[in-house]
Amino acid sequence: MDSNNTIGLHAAWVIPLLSAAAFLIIVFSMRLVGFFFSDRNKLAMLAPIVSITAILAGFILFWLVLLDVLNFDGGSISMAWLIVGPAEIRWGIFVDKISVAMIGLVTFISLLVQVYSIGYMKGDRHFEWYFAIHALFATAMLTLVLADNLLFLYFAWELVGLGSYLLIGFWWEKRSAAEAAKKAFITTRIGDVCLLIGIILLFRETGTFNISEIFHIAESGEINNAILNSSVLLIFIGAMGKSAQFPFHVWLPDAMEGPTPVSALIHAATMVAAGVYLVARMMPIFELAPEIMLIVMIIGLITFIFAGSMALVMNDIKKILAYSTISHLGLMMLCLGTGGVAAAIFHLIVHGIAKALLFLGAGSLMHSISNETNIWKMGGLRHRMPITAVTFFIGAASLAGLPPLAGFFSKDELLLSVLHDGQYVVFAITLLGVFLSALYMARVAIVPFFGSVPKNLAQSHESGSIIWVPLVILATLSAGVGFLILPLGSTYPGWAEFINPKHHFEIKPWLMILSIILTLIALILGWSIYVKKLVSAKQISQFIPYLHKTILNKYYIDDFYQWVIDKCILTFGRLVALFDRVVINDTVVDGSAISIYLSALKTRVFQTGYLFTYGAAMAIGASGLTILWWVLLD
Amino acid sequence: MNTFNSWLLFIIILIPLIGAASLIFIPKEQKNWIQWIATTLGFITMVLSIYAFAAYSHDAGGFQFANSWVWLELPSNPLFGQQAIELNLGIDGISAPMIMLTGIVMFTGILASRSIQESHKEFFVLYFLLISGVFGVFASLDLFFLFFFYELSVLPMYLLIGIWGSSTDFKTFIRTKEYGAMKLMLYLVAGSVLIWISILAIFTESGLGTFSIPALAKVGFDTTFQLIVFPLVTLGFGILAGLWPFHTWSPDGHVAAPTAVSMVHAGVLMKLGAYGIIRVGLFLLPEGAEQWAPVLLGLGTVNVIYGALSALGQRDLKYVIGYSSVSHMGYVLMGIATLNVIGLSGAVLQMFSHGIMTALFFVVVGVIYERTHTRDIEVLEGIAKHMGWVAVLFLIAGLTSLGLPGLSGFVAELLVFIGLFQTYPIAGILGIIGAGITAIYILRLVAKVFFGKLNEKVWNSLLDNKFSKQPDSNYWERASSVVLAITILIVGLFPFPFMEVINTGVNEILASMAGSL
Amino acid sequence: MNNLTLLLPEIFVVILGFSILTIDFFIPKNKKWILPCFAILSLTGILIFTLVFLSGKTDELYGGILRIDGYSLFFKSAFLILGGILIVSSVEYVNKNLSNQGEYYSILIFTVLAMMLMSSSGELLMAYISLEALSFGLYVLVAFDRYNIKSNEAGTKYIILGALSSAILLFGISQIYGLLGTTQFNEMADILGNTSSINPGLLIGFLFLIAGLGFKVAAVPFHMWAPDVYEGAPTPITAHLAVGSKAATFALILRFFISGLMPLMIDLQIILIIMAALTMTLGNLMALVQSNIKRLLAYSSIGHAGYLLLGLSALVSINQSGNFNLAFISNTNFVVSGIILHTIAYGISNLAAFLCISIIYKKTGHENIEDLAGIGKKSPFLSMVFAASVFSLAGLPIFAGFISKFYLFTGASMQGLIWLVAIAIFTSLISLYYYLRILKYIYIEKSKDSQQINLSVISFGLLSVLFIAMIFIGIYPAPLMDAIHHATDALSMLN
Amino acid sequence: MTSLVFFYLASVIILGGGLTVILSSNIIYAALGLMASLIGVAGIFILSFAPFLALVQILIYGGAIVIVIIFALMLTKLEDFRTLSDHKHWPIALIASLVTLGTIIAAAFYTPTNLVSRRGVDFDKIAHELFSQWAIPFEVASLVLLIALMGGVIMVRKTNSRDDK
Amino acid sequence: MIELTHFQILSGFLFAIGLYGVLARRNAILVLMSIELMLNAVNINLIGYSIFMNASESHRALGHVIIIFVITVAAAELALAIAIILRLYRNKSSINTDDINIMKW
Repeated sequence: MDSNNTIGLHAAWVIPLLSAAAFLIIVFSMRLVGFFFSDRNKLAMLAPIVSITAILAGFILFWLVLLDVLNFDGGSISMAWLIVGPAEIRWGIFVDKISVAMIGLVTFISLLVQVYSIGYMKGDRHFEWYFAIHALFATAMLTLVLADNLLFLYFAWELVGLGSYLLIGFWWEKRSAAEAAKKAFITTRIGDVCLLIGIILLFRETGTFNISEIFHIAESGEINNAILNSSVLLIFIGAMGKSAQFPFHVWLPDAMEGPTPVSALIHAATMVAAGVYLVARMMPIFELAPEIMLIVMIIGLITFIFAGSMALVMNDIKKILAYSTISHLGLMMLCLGTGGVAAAIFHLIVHGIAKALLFLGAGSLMHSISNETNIWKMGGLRHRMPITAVTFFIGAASLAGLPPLAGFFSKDELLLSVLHDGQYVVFAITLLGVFLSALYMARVAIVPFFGSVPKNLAQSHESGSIIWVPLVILATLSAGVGFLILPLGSTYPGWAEFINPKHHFEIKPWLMILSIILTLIALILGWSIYVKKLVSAKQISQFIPYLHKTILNKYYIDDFYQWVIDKCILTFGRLVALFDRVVINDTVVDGSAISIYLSALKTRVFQTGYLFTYGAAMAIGASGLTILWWVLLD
Repeated sequence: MNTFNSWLLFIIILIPLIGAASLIFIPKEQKNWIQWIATTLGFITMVLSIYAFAAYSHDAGGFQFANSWVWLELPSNPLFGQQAIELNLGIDGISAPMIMLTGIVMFTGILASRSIQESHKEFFVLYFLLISGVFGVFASLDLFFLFFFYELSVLPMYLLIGIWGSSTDFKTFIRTKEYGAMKLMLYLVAGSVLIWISILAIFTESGLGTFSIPALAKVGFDTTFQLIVFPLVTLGFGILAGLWPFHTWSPDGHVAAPTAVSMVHAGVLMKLGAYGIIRVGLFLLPEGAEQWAPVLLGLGTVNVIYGALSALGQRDLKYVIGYSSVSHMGYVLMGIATLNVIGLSGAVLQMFSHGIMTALFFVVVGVIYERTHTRDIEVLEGIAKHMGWVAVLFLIAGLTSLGLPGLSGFVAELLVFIGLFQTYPIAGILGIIGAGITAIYILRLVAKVFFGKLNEKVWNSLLDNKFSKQPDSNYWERASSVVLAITILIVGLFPFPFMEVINTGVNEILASMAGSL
Repeated sequence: MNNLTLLLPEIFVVILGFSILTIDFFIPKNKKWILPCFAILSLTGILIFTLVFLSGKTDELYGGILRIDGYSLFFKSAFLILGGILIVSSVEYVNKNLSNQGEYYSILIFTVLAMMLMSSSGELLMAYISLEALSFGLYVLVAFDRYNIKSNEAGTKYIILGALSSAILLFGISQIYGLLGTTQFNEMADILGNTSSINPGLLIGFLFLIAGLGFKVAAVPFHMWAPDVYEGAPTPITAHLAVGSKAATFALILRFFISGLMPLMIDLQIILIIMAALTMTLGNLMALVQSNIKRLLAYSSIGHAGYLLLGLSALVSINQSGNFNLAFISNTNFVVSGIILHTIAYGISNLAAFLCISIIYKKTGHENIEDLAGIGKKSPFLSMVFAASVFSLAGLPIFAGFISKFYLFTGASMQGLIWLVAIAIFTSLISLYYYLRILKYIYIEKSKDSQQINLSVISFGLLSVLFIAMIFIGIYPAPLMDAIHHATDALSMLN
Repeated sequence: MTSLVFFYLASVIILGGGLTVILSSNIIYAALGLMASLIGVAGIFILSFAPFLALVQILIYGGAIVIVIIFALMLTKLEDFRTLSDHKHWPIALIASLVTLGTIIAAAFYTPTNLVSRRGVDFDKIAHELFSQWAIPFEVASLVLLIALMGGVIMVRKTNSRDDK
Repeated sequence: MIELTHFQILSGFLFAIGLYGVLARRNAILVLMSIELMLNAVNINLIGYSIFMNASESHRALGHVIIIFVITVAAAELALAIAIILRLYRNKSSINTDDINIMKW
């Protein structure tokens, strides 16, 4: 590729390195500061400054890369990391439109969240450490989107998981946070294991980890179909783990134990989208495995509906948002299952911005009302915290799909993509999901901000500027970014074509109207239930008590997992340990030692101490050996 | 410089011996002297061992720093004339990283041993003997001396564990240190019994009258002979490498041992077993290896899964690590069994990586045990609050153990998996699943022991008064564990220089195998 | 004409024995230390004289009754040194526990003489009578602790069974004499080499002879006296039994087998293999369950006798048939060197161990393993030497026992006895358990009192010498092996 | 032929004496049986043209050893002299001795020998051999006797030294 | 005619009788007496071989010489053994071999 030496390409690999440098600087300075200065707090601000500078520089470089991509169509650059016999593993980056878009999203949201965090995390015991992990996470996430080979991607994939683990467990002194971190890591790990198997399986067939080379080989049909299918499926399972798809979704709601900005960045906007990104990235080989595409679609659909239903009944604001995230990720997967890469990525970006906004807004809420998260204990806060309220509404409306906010466009694209694929049943169910999603968005936006203010929240007030400025920026974007779908001038032919030149921008007016109607019905329904109390939510739930209870208990999936882990795996582990101790060690190992010992005890009775025995042994020995010898010689 | 290079390995083996001998003459009251001498000699040895690795030229390949001295003339024999047992030293791409590993672990072990309570002198004397033996095994190119040094490294184990070790006593489960020491010692010598027999068989069968490994490699033994002797060799060395079902000495022994000994033992001595399988088994008996590889692979797989599951069911911190060693050594065995470049390189790198990682584990757990006098997972909770360093370093070791990219464990396990997939995909899948189970027990442990709310009352009752001012690790222990952690990171992020060397060695082994097949 | 001057070393030893007996009359009771000093100085002198006078001389006296060659020179010097060590290690024990010091030392010196004669005798009657001289000395020495009932019992058992064994041995000699017409080793080899088949009478002869010799080296099934006698005898004498009498008997057996029985070895091999296998298994097995340390070492030394028997059975290679050829005995020298090396290594280690036991016994008055508790703290040096000797006996490097075992087993496996070697190695694994048990008590168990054990200069010196010898042989056996090769060459030259 | 008669006679005496030794329950009878047996062996020596050996046999065994044994018996408990009994394991002893006997006798029959007719050895020759060829063993034998003597003295004598408590 | 076999059989029987005595008798002195029987069996064997042997006179004289040695050693052995047994008797008041088993196993 002649574009190998463009500035943008070099800028691209600098972006993650900046954050990596920031991570190292913070980690070492943490100890150095402690070493040289008795008062650590004076220099505490060093950490956010370093990390924000790095990510800001990254964000600026992003534009350079974008320009480059617009002009030269991207490219790749790599260096050897490991050469073992036939296997050559390289560290390399690959810049194309999808990755550039992701870089933009990641750097941008990271930047805002980090700025926000200065205010939100002020005074925390591990303030510097918080920013260090943020920098680490940014490094990993940026690497993930840039990686040009699967192994490198996996590398970053796992580091992202580490960042998530550390951030969820940031308040590790809380037992629930520790458990949640563990759960997140282990659940995603199951996916990762499959992902790694898939990657190695592909390597075995193609002899390379390089994504474009794999596509090349796969398209030439050199890979055995069964193996291709299974490795694609395994890769998808990896994506499911990271993107919290059913049945791996359980970790994400629990992950809300982390600080709220973390939830905004990692568990809404970026990391959880990695699965979607991975599937989108690998789409060429997914398309070679139509059966798997169907599975992707079905899983996406199930997740979309299930998570939506759970979001509808949760009471914890962060949990609602979490389930909503899962649900939307399901929607993206569903769309990918129909081949709609552009739409999925677009929704990814839109959802990322909006969800970050919502989480940060929720954080702002919680910050001012002493970390209360139950929406039913809030109310009427729109007057106390106007900026937060307005930005929150914008975010929620965007996700609900209210035109002309970004969510409307992206959802429209998604539905269009499903429709294109000719999956009418799926399309119908998706519409149900769209309805659900608008409904719970209405619920989460309405309940805390309308109604009367509870007494204990009387002191609540708007957060400081360092918190609301990011909200405003995000809200603006959330409102405006949808227009990217449209062709804007000659250099930008609209999103779909930008991502994939073969696609063209199109509009189906009836679909737009249909979705608008659905959304409006949902919003009105929400309005009437939660504000006007025309319809009692309780009555609805009593109408379907078992279903309600099931949904409230998260379909018992968490319990089932808990049971599997505690009762099955742990018990199995204990059994193996017991087997090891009792059978292998005590019986076989010690047993053989003891039997030797016992045989010695038995043998020694021959040593009677009587001369008679000794003499007899000698005499019988001498003549016995003689006879034996005689016999042997004949 | 050339003279220096040709004496380098000899010096590396000799310094610990000199240390052991000289420490005998220092009065035992001079604790500082003893510690400083031990530390200095350890440091010099480590530097030399790193130099040996760094100066190993992967372009030239082959056995470098080679030198030999006639040690004992054998009676002249009409069949093969005048022969002698020679002290034949040299390292190739496989032993070079092992030498460095020994150097690093040994030195960090000395740093971590500063807190030994009694009989410093005897401890370091025995420790140095152990070290000298380990270096000797890796540097020997002669079956006799390989065995000599192997036994030398086994020799001090009983006393090291028995005197300075610790017992496990939960009401339902008691393992005394004497038991652990005895079992470890008997097991290791049981391994050496098989090794001894196979060495004698190889020696006799070759009819050359020499123990020199390069000379014996050229012989090309009879297939039947290889089929009989290879399992003996593998079993013998495999016992040391924790081969299932002969692994039970490892958890019990490592739990009972004092920190430095656990480090060296789990970190280096277990590698010695795997190294032996490669050096003697693969190098001398390629056909046998070819035939028996599936069995070794099966056992290695069992090791991985079984070890991980057992670790899941443990209550004692050190037992978890002990079983995790069993599990991780399974990867080494699997890697060896692939008999291809990638898998074998992965196995060698895993040897290095696991050595460093498990040493780090043991340093950290040693600190915890010394401070709180318990290793019971049920009792410890939230100790990260007072032991920040310990928690972070344990986490690093744990993440290495579960194969997090960026840390050395990932590279090694990845290569093993890739190698496995080329020949035995099913085993590869099981291996990766094992890594998944590892994540479960490590994270469970971290969440349980380090995270969560610390109960101050329980903590104060546990904490040894000596450490009430500073419950976290002291500077020596920190230095020791940080050196290990940095090594893990370096290997994890920049494995290239390591792999170049390892590759050279592995290629030569495989080329010689291919040549004789 | 017989050059009787070649017997000067023996004559000097006899004179020394008598002079000690005589001097004993003239020194007062509190000056008895003069005796061992005199004995050691004289023995050293005799040793130097022997080395200078006999080196390089090869001759036979009375047509081969006694052979003066490198082999006998090696063992003569070894036994002179052993005699010195035994006397030194006896000094304190004798002073405290025994009366009749003059007789004690002179008998000890007479046994040294007997051992020297055994190693050089080339004829059965000479061998028998010197064996008896050794045995008689040991009978007396074992029972020397007259008021100790264990010593009495040990003496009684030893002499009765010894007499029985010498009756059996004599019957064997009578058969050999009668059927071969000679008792000279060389002539026997000639006759055996010429006769095609071997007859039952000779079988009895050789086996009864081997039984009698097997009694001395405590080979199964002629071993049963050993534990009891070792336990009951005064500790320095136990060392003598375990080292001196065993080494001397092996020296005799080696010469007998190589210069007399080589043609028969192919047939005899199977019996030796059985005995070796039984001996090493039983000895090491039974040692597992002992609580008396001397008894434990007795069984351990039975096990070691098994290893030496393994060497004997490997004098010719297996799977060969027909007459002598090159392959048949090509490794004999190797094996013989191995046997001698192992005898030496085992002897040194055992001497050190028994010396340690006798010092501990002197302080604590007990000989049970449990009473070793805490010695590691009470006397670091003593326990270090004890540990070293135990490791050496267990065959771990850097001590002498490792290289000697390795050498011996290598030789045996070169002769095709790899399966027997495998048994031997496995039994040495079993042996490790009880050796470690000793270490456990020395170092790990805590003692009730903290009374220090102070070593006398003599013990310290002797312990250091033995310790250094163990390590030196362990890491640089070449000089010793050189000497052994000379001895071995002398033996095979006669062949 | 006469010699054969004498041989059988001697054999009867020898074996009878031997059986008395091992079967008699009275120790004095046993001692006398031993004496008879030893004298019988002297008879065998005479039949073998070895009068010197016969003389030695009678002098040493008959004259010295049996007397020593009887003295020894006198020094020990007299009560159970008449109530000697064997081990309860005597069948094993019987088996052991029968096996040995069987081996020896079978060997005697199966062994081919290269024989000449019976002839003695000159007394002169024995003396010459003993003091020239076998001088050294003879000297060593004297050493054996010396050790036995010293041993006997040490074992039995009473000393005034400190260990006589 | 007297033949070698006669001597051998006589010797064998006496040896076996002596052996039985050594093993079966309980009185230590009787055991010693039985050993004397065994030694005499050896002597009978030796004299038998000596007079029938087809060899030079000096070789045949060797048989006689051995017998002299055997007699000497036997006497000395017996004396020493009795001394030791008497010492045991003084300490233990028994010469019964069944009582001599403080040390066993």
